[in-house]
Amino acid sequence: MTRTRRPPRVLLLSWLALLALLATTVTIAYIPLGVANTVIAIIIAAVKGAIVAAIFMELRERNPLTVTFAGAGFFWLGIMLWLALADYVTRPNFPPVMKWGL
Amino acid sequence: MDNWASHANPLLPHGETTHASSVDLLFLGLVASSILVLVLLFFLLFRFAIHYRAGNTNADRDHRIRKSWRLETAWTVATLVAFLALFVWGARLYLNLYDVPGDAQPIYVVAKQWMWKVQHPGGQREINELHIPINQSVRLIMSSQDVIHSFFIPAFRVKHDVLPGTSEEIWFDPRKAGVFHLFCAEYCGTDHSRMTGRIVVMQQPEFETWLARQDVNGTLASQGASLFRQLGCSGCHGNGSKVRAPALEGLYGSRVSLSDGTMEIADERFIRDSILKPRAKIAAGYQALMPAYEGKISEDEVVKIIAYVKSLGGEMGVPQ
Amino acid sequence: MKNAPNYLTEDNSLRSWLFTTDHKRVAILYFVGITLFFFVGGAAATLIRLELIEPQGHLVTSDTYNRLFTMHGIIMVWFFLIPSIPSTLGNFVVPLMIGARDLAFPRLNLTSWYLFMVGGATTLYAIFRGGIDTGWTFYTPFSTMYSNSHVVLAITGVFIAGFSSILTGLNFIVTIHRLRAPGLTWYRLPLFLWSLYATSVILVLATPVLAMTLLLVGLDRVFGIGIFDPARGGDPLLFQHLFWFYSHPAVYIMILPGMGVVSELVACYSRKEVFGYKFVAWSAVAIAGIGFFVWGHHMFVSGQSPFAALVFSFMSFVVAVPSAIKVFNWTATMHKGRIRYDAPMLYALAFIGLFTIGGLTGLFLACLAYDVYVTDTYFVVAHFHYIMVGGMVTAYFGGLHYWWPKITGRLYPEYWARAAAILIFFGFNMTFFPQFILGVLGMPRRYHIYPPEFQIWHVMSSTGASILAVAYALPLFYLGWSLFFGQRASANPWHTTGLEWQTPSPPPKHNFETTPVVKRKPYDFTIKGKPRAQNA
Amino acid sequence: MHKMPDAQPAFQFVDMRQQHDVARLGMWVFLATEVLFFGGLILSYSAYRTGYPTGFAEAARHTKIVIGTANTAILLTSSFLVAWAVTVARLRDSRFAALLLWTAALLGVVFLVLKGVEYSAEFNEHLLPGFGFAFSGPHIHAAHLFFSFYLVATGLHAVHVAVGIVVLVVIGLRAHQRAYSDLYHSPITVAGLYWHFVDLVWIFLFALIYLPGRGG
Repeated sequence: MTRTRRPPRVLLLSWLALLALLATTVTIAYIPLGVANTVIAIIIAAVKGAIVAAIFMELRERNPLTVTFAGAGFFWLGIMLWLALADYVTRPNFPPVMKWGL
Repeated sequence: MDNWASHANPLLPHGETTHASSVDLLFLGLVASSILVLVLLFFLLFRFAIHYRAGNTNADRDHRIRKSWRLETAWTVATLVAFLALFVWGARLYLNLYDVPGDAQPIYVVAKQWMWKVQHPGGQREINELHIPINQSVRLIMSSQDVIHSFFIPAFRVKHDVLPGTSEEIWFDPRKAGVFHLFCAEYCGTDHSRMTGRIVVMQQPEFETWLARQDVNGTLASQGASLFRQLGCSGCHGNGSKVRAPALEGLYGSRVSLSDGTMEIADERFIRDSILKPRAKIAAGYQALMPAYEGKISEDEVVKIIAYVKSLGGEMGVPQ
Repeated sequence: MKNAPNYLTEDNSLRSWLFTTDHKRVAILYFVGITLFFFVGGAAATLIRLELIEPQGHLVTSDTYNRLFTMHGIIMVWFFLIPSIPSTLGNFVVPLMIGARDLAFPRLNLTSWYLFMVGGATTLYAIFRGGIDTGWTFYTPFSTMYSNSHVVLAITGVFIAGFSSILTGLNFIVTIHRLRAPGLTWYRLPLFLWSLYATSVILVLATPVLAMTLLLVGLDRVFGIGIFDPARGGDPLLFQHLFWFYSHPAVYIMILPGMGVVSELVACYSRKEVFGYKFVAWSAVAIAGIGFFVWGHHMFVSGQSPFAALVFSFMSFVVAVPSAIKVFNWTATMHKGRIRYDAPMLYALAFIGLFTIGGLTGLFLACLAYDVYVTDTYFVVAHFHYIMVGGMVTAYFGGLHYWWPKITGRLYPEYWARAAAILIFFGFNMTFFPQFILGVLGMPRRYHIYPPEFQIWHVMSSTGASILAVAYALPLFYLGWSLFFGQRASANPWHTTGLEWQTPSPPPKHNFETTPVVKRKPYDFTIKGKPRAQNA
Repeated sequence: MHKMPDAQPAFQFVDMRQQHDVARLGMWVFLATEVLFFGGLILSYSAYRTGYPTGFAEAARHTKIVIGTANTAILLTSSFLVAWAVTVARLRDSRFAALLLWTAALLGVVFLVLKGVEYSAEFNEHLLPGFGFAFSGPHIHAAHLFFSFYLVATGLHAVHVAVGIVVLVVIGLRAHQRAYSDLYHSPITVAGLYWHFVDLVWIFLFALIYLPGRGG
C-alpha cells in the first residue's frame, strides 16, 4: 500500500488557497482599519466557504437544484439577519448603554 | 366607580382621547372593507352553491372562463391597492404615538410583579391608580423591575410593553373625565390578571385638590435632593467638592460628548444609565471614577434622583 | 380481489407496526398520536372555557389557570396542529399521488414518528409533574429567570418534536422532487402536493431557529448564561425576534396543508378543475416565502423600533394577498361546476368562509394603529382560532373524510358525517365570534379573572365551546364504527381524478402494481361518463 | 476477499443513480437546517454586536487567536483529506480512502483536544458565563454577551465535530472492507458533505470570534 498516490490537482490547490486565505485574514485583522476589518474578515470567510462548498462539496458539478438547496439556507439566514438587525439598528433605546460608538 | 359600565357601544368612537377617536374611525374603515369582501364572497359562494348544484341539470355549464389571468390580476391588484390604503392609514396613526407633544406632563410608572407604582413629579405616589387632569397631555415614562409587563388603557386605545432594564414611553391627552380600566396586557406570571387598575381623569380644579390632599413628603425632586446627599452623590457632583466630576446643573436636555467621541442628548434614559452603569458612558475629559449604583438603589430612588437632576435646570426640564 | 393482501392485513404483528417503514402505516401511527394529543389539548380548552364563565373564576386558582392555557397552547400547536395534515394525510397520500412506492427516506419517516412520540411524552411528563406557567410563547425574562415551573422539561419535549417536523419536511421535499412517476411534471401535480411542498420548505427552514431559541432558554435556566438577561445587558426582545421568526412561519405550516386539502375537495366535489391552477399553486409557494418577512407584527407594542414596525406591517399586508388569491380561485372553481354536498365539501365550504373571516381579522392586526389597541386581547385569540380551528381543523376533518375510504377501505356513514360538519360549524362560530367582541371591548388575553362587564360574552363563548366539544367527539364514533361495519369502498368511491384513486383501497403494500405513467393535467373531469384515470 | 456488495437500489428507488441523487439532496436539505440552526446564534451575535461594538472588540481580544488559527488550519486540512478520500473511494481504492478518513478523524480529535485546552484556560480566566464569569472594566455586559455566544457556538460546534469523528471512523471501517466503488458511494459522499459543512461553520465562527478587535 504505497503512499505515492497524489491528490487531484484541484483539491490540492484549493487546500493551499484556503490556508493562504487563513493566513491573510489573520494578518489583516491586526492592521487597524476600523469597520473595514469586520467587512474584510467576513468577505474572506465567505470566499473560504465558497471554496469549500464549490470544490470540496462538489457543488460546481451539481445540478442547479442542489445549488439552490445549498444557497437556500444562507438566503433565509439573510432574511432573518436583515429584518431583525433593521430593528436593532433603528431602535431608539438599544442598547440601554452605548449606541453609536463604533 | 361611577361610570364603570359606561362602555358605550364599542363600534361608535366616543373619543376619550383624540387618538382613540381616530383609531375608532380606522376600526370602522377596517370593518367596512372586511364586510364588503365578505358580502361579495358569500354572495358568490351561495349563488354558485345553489345554482350549480349537481341536482340542477338545466344550469348552463359550458363555455367556461378559459383564460384566468385577466381576472386573477384584476382581483389581486384590487386587494393590493385596498391593503396599501389600510397600511398607510394605520401607519400614520401609529407614528402619532411616537411624536410626544412638548408640553406633556411626565409621570413615572414602575411595573413590578403584579402591581403598578405611579409617581407624579410633585411627589404624589399611587398604587394601581393614575389621577390625571383633563385636556392636559400626559407622558408616562415606564420601566419594569422584573419581567415584561404592558401598560394598557382600552378606553384610550393605547398600550405599550414595559421592559426591564430600559424605559419606554407612551403619551395621551384625555378629553373626557371619567374612570377607565388599566390592564396589564403582557403575561407576567401568577397574578397577571390581578395587575389591573384605574385611570381617573378629573377636571382641573378637582385634580388640584386631589394633588393637595396627597400626603407628600416633598416633591419628587426634593426627595431626590435628600437622596442625592444621602447616597454621597453631592460628595463629587456638589459644587464645593474637590473631585473632578461633571457638573449636573443644566445637564438635562443638553448634548453631552462622551469619551469615545460620540454625542448624546442627556434625556431621562441617559441619566438613568449614567447612575446605574456609569462606567459605560464616560463624559469626555473625565476618568471612570463613579461607582455603579445598579442593584444598590431601587427603581423608585432612581426616579427621584432623575427628577432632582432635572430640577437643576436645563432646556427641557422646568426648575421646580 | 376482496381478500388480496393490503398494507393493513399483510402482517398484523405489533413488531410489524412499531418497526414499519411503510409510509401508510407511519401515517396511521401518527394519526393515533395526534388524536390522543387533540383530546388532551381539548380537555385543557374545556377547563379554560368552564373557568371563564364567572368573572371571579372559582373553578381553579390563577396559577393552575396559567398552566392550563400554557398546556393547551403547547399541546395544540406542536403536537396537533403542526404535525396533523402533513404527517397523517400527507404521509399516506404523497407517495400515492406521485405514483411512488414510498417516501424517499422510509426509515427517517419512522424516526420522525418516534421523535414525535418521545417529544410528546416528555411534554406530557412535564405537565404531569406540575405543568408550565410561561404561556406557549415562553417569553423571557419570565421563562428564564422568574418562572419556577418545569420549563426545561417542556422545552426539551418541544425541542425533540421539532426534529420530527424537520424530518417530515425533508422527506417530502426530496420525495416530491425526485420520486415522481414518469410524465408527472410540476404542473400536473395535484395542488395538495404544491401546498405540502411549500409547507415542507417552511418546516425545514424555520424549525431549526426554534430549536436554537429553546436551547438558549434551556441553557439560560440550567447554566444561567443570561443571554436574554436585561440586568446583564441582554435584550428580552432578541428572544421575541428568534421565537417569532419561527412561530409566524409555523402558523403557515399549519394552514398551508389545509389549503391544499380544500383545493382537492373543491375540485372533486365541483367536478371541475381548479380555476387558475398555476395561481393557486404559486400562491402557496408565495405564502411560504413571504411568510418569513412578517414576524415582527407580533411585536408592534413590544418596544421594537417604529421603522421595523412599519416594514413588518407592510409585509404582513403583502402576505395576505396570496391567501386572497386562493379564496377567490376556490370560489371561481365552483362557478359552472356540478357541486355535490358530501361531508368533505361541507368542511371545504366551512373552511373558505371561516378562513376568510380569520384572514380579514388578520388585516386588522397587521394594521399598526389598530394592533396597538387589540394586540394581546381576545381579538387575537379569536383571530388565530378562526384560522387554526375554523381553517386548519376543518380542513383536516374534510381531508380525513375524503381519504377515509382509501385509508381504511370503508365508507363512513354520510348523514352522520354531514350532521357532525354542520354542528362543528355552528359550535365553532358560537365559541369564537363572541371573542372578537371581547377583544374590541379590550379584554386582555390570558386573564384568569376579568371585569364583570365582559361576562356575557364569555358565557356565550363557553356554551359554544360545549357544543364544539360534543361535535368534535362525533367523528370519533362514526368513523370508528365504519372501521368494522362501514360499507366496503371501491378504488374510486368519489369518481374523481388523481393517482391515489387508481390503486385499490386500502392499497397494497407497494402501492401500485405497475408504476403509472401520467399523460394528462390534474382534475381532468372533461371526459363524459366515468372520468378516465389520469394515466389512461 | 470481501464480496463487492451487489449495488441494488432500495425498495422505493428505480436505480442506483436515483438513490445517490436522493441521498445527496437529502443531506443538502439537512445542511440547510443546520445553517439556520447556527443562524439563530449568528443573529444574537450580530444583534448584540451592533449594540456593543467596542465592548465586543474588547472582549474578543481575550480569545486565544493562536489556538483558533491552528484549529482552523486543522479543520481545513482534515476537510481536504475527506474530499480526497471521496474521490479515491470512487476509483475503487477503498483501502486508501479508509486511511485518509481515519487521518481526518484524528485531526478532528486534535481539534477537540486544542478546544479543551482553550476552554480550561478561559475557565481559569473566569471568561465562561455560567462557570464563574468575572470581567473587570467598563465592558462587562458586552464581554458577558460575547462569551455567552462564544461558549454556546463553539460548544455546539464541538458536538458536531465529535459526531463527525464517529461518522468518519465508521465510514472508514466500511471503506476498509472495500464497501465503496463508483457504483455505490453515497454513504461516503454524504459523510464528506457533513464534515465539510462542520468545517464551513467553523470558518465563519473563526471570523466572528477571534478576529474582531485585533486592530487595537
